[in-house]
Amino acid sequence: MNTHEQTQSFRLPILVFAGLIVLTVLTVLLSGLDVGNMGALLIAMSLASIKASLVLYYFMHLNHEPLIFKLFLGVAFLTLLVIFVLTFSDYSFRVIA
Amino acid sequence: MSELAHPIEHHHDEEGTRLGFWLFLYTELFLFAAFFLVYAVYRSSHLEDFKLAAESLNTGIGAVNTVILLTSSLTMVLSLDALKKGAIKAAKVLLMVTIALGAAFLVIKSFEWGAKFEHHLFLQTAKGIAAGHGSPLLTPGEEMLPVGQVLFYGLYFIMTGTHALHIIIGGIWMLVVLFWMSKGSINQEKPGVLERCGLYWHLVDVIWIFLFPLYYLVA
Amino acid sequence: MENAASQSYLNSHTSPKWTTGFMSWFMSTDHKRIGIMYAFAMFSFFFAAVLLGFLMKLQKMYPASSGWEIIPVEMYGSFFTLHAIIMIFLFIVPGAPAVLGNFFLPLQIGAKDVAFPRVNLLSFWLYLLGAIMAVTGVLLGGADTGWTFTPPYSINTKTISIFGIAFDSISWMLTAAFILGWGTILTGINFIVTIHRMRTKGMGYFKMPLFTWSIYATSWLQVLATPVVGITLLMIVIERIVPVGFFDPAKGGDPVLFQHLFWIYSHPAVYIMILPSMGLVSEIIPTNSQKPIFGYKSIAIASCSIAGVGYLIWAHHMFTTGMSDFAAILFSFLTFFVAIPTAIKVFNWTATLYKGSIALTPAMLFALAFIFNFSIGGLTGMFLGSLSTDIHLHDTDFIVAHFHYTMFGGAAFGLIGGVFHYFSKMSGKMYSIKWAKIGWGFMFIGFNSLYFPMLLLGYYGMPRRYHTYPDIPIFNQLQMISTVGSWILVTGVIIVLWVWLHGLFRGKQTTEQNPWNSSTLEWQTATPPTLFNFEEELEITRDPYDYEAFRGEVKAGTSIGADHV
Amino acid sequence: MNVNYNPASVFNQDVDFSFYLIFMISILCLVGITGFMVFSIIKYNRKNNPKPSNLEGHTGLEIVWTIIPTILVMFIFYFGVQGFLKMRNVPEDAMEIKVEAGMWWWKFTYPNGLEQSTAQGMTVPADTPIYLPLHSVDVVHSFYVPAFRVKMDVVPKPAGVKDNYTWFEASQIGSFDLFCAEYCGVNHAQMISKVHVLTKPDYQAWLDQQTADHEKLLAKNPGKALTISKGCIACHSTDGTKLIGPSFKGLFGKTETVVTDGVDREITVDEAYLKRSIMEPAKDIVKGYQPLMPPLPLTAEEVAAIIEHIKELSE
Ligand code: HEA
Ligand code: HEA
Ligand code: HEC
Ligand code: CUA
Ligand SMILES: [Cu+2]
Repeated sequence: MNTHEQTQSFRLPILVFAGLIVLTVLTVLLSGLDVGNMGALLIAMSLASIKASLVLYYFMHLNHEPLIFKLFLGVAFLTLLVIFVLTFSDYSFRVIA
Repeated sequence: MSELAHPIEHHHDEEGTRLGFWLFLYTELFLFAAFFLVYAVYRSSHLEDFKLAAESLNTGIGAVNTVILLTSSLTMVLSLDALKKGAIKAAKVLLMVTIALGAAFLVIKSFEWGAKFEHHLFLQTAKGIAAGHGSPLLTPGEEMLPVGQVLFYGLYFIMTGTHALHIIIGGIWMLVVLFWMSKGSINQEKPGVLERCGLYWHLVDVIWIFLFPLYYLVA
Repeated sequence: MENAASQSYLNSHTSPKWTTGFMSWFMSTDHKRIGIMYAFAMFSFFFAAVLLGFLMKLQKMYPASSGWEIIPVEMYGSFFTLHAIIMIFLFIVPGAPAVLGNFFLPLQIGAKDVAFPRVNLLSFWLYLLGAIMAVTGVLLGGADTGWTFTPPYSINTKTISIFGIAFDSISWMLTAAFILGWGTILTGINFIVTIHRMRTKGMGYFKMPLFTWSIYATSWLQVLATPVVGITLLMIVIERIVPVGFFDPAKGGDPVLFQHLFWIYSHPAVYIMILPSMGLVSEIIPTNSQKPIFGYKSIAIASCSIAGVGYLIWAHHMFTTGMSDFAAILFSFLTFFVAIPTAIKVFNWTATLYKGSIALTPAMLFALAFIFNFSIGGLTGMFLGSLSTDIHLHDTDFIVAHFHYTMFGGAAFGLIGGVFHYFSKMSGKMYSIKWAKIGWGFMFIGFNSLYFPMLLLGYYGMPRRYHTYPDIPIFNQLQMISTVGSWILVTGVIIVLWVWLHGLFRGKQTTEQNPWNSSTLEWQTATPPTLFNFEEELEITRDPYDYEAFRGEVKAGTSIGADHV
Repeated sequence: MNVNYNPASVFNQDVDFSFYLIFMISILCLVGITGFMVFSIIKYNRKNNPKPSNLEGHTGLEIVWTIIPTILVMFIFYFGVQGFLKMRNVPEDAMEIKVEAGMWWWKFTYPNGLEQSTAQGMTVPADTPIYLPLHSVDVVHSFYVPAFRVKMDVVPKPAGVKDNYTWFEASQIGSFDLFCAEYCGVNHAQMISKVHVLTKPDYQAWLDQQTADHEKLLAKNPGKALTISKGCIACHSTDGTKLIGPSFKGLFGKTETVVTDGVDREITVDEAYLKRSIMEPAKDIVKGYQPLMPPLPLTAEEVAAIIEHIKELSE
């Protein structure tokens, strides 16, 4: 491994880390905005998803893994999505009181 | 009869092991997903109570803990990196820092929990509800919490509790890895265990990334 | 001296040095030994549950007014709960993957073992621990919640105290189910990685045998569904201990939410039960017809799409719980889509028979019975998926018949067929074919006369989980037929059990590699297989069910590059 | 006599049509598959046909048996939804009878306030839509009348959440079984009652009669009236037979063993004890019985009246 690669491999995690901190600060700041319930939830969850993707992709080295790892991740997330959406097909349409 | 080394142990398949470990991580993820689903459903039906209850949580503490966990993830990455480059010493120091950060997270968490316990926000309240208004567990004059808030605190304690449990498991695992690194069975050629330990640690981090806004921010 | 690795797996082993006899099995990481251990453990529990089922049927022979009481009314709830917990969590869910999957999956893809042999052993230990907990839980007071653990009943119901200490047997059994879940999850992970990483040279995905395909689909369900139910059951335990109110309406919770979480797992679980058996049938039918399976690719893809669609339809168990009408209609709609890949499979199996050269071996008889019973089971599923009819049939004996047709007439018949198919390969012994066929006859007739009347009973309105029933003539008549059917069935089961035990201990020793002339890879190894399965690297060049090529190889004395032992 | 499954409500037509549609499709598929299997076993038996073909599939055929089932199931789906929507949409002019369920009793409250329970069953006029809000006081039960093709779970709800409901319109005169269809504990199978369908005039006469009787009884013997309307008699007999709870006959003045907080103690049944047993049933559990009695909403006067009645029965 040459020295160039070595510095690279230190720089990237630190950059990603900086990004994560910035996003955390952003999450806290934006939570003060008055955008209604769904808006706040949407902002918070999108920021969290970006952060999670950063961790998955760089810290957990998905960027170096073969395609199959990404496919598995896709299957898992799709399933999660299905569980949430279908459960809410009940709860969003309940007649309350 | 004769005893034989297992053929699989001869040609170890590092990538396959990692693949399997990722699958294991998904099961952890789904474990939490069930909690998140319960959270989502009750939040949607008790929005006001959830917001009120969330306000009682200290955003500052949550944010500090988030930063601590993110930092520990970074040191974990760097530790693995160091190990792969043969810098065992650096790897060990970085791993120790990671463990220390995990411990710090738990200490802060326990203070937060302690404060909530004192305010009768968890079991006491729930027990009060179970036993009716005259419950001896409630201090005189204490008001009953609305059910939405009870649900919020119940979920808060169980979810952060499960998360803390994962931190503890991760911490113990890191200590074991540290020990093996000293003994030399985890080294530049065989970084697999540290790598998987790191994956686990990052997953715990990912889960916290979602817990944080859901409990501390969306108020 | 002969190399230890080329001896039968029954003689040489991979366990630690000091182990002999029982311990050399209990500590073994050999996938074949683990498979056999699962088989013994599972059947011990299974026969206990059969007895419970038999007694429940006996109980229902006469209506309440007759005073007939075989099972005391306080115990009936524990009976069907234990019956179902054993049958589902200890028998049919881990069943096919853990026994035959463990044994034959590596053989079918030409691997030396599964990817993580030690994790495999851990799965078995977890299974045993969970199983022992589940069974002791009953001796320590039992649970009468049904296997569906519906709250708030499961949260509020009291349990007995032993020696003055209140023993919460319900939490105990829920924890058992949680532990069993982890055993299953680890097996699933193991198989997925094995299939992805350890196929022998030349074995592309579409050269894998269909049993392997179905185990693959099953494993995904195990990995992605089981954790959800695990944590859900733990939530009930938590709620029994500290009153947090996840699912208890008195504390603000919604009991229906529990049902969502429970069925998110438990519906996919029914495909965990059936897919491996479908895989076995896909092996048995081409073998005994000596021709390629009809539409190999669509069967393989159907396995995966059943698993996929199976994930989208859980709330069809909840049409009467008062969930939103929108959800009810949506889930009903999605439910029907699982029928289509299943239909493809059923039609393809039947079409495989066309112009075959059919031998009615015991395995083949069970496979054909599988198709018949499972079709009834699946078609009755259509009545349940359809909204208006489900409202009437929900929680009646119709459901009970539906799932016995699928789980027992389908999954268990397929499994029994599989055991007959692979018996000699696993044990090196041959059983009595004649008695196996007689056993099959009793089972097939007994099964149908036991459960068909229950379909009618359900249609006439007989609710399930009833200890007894009011004096309605049609109920009594049908229950009577059904009970008598259970006697015929049990006779059949006893014969089959006898055939197996007799085969195992008194059966003719055999080293015949391929008694049924099957074209797939697991038959190209010694009988019983050697420790590391295959002596040399294999290379696969043809499709798994290409019988013409296979016959050529047999003539030429080579088969699939595997050396003859 | 009306057997419990004879068609007797306006839902039967839709449900039974769906049922027969699916039944016909199923029979067709099953006969086809089985027939083909039997045919092949005979025709292509190894003796008759030692040389198998190497047929690997036929795309056209496979497409056919993908598309045909798809079409068939969509029909099944469609008719299922039709029947379902009818069950979910209550007619505007429906008469409301409140249904309450507990372990293991039913209680029916009529529009005029008359209350009746398991033993009397529910009485309704024919050809009139009946709207049934379903309230549970403890666990999940299920309201099931097979003859009407009606079923809906009676789910306990958190405070403030709407209860489940269902409705039906009986089209036949007679008595029909009402079952609890969701497992709810030991006596789940005894949670059985009846739905009596009368003609409209008969119903009116019945209702007037019952209300008058109840009022008369209430005036003459309020305790007895209450044990009937509040559902006590579902679990307590007045003739000495042991049901879910101990009989009221000879209860007053009796000496018996009760378990309080896990400790056995001898007591003599007096007024104070009875009051406690009724208001806080979980406190003292009579030895030999399960702690199953629910706390029932009774006023102090009502309790006093019931105690009077229990005394009477012990004379
Ligand atoms: C091995 C287990 C197994 C399998 C494979 C299935 C398969 C199916 N099941 Fe079943 N089911 C259970 C086990 C299983 N089930 C259990 C245990 C319960 C009860 C749990 C409890 O409450 O305790 C249950 C309950 C259950 C319900 C809930 C009923 C209720 O409680 O109200 C429903 C409702 O939709 C349902 C539907 C189906 C459907 C649509 C299929 C489909 O997958 C079937 C597909 C198959 C076919 C359709 C037949 C083959 C195809 C043809 C012959 C081609 C022609 C077909 C057509 C043209 C339609 N099942
Ligand atoms: C795999 C699942 C399975 C199997 C095989 C059985 C087998 C039997 N079942 Fe059970 N049953 C359930 C799963 C199963 N059951 C479930 C999930 C419930 C629901 C409980 C609830 O409501 O919560 C239930 C409920 C149930 C009830 C309803 C209780 C009620 O609602 O009141 C009854 C009533 O008679 C009954 C009877 C029987 C009988 C007589 C048998 C048998 O005794 C018949 C004899 C058995 C055999 C003949 C088996 C032969 C099989 C082999 C030998 C296997 C070989 C395997 C390998 C080679 C690996 N069962
Ligand atoms: C679900 C069944 C159920 C209903 C309904 C019910 N009870 Fe009970 N009752 C019980 C059981 C079981 C016991 C015995 C256990 C106990 O003491 O709690 C009992 C005990 C009692 C006792 C004490 C008897 C003794 O021998 O000491 C009294 C008095 C009583 N019930 C009155 C009533 C009255 C009045 C009502 C109606 C307003 C009523 N019960 C409704 C089940 C019921
Ligand atoms: Cu009430 Cu069953
Ligand atoms: Cu299902």
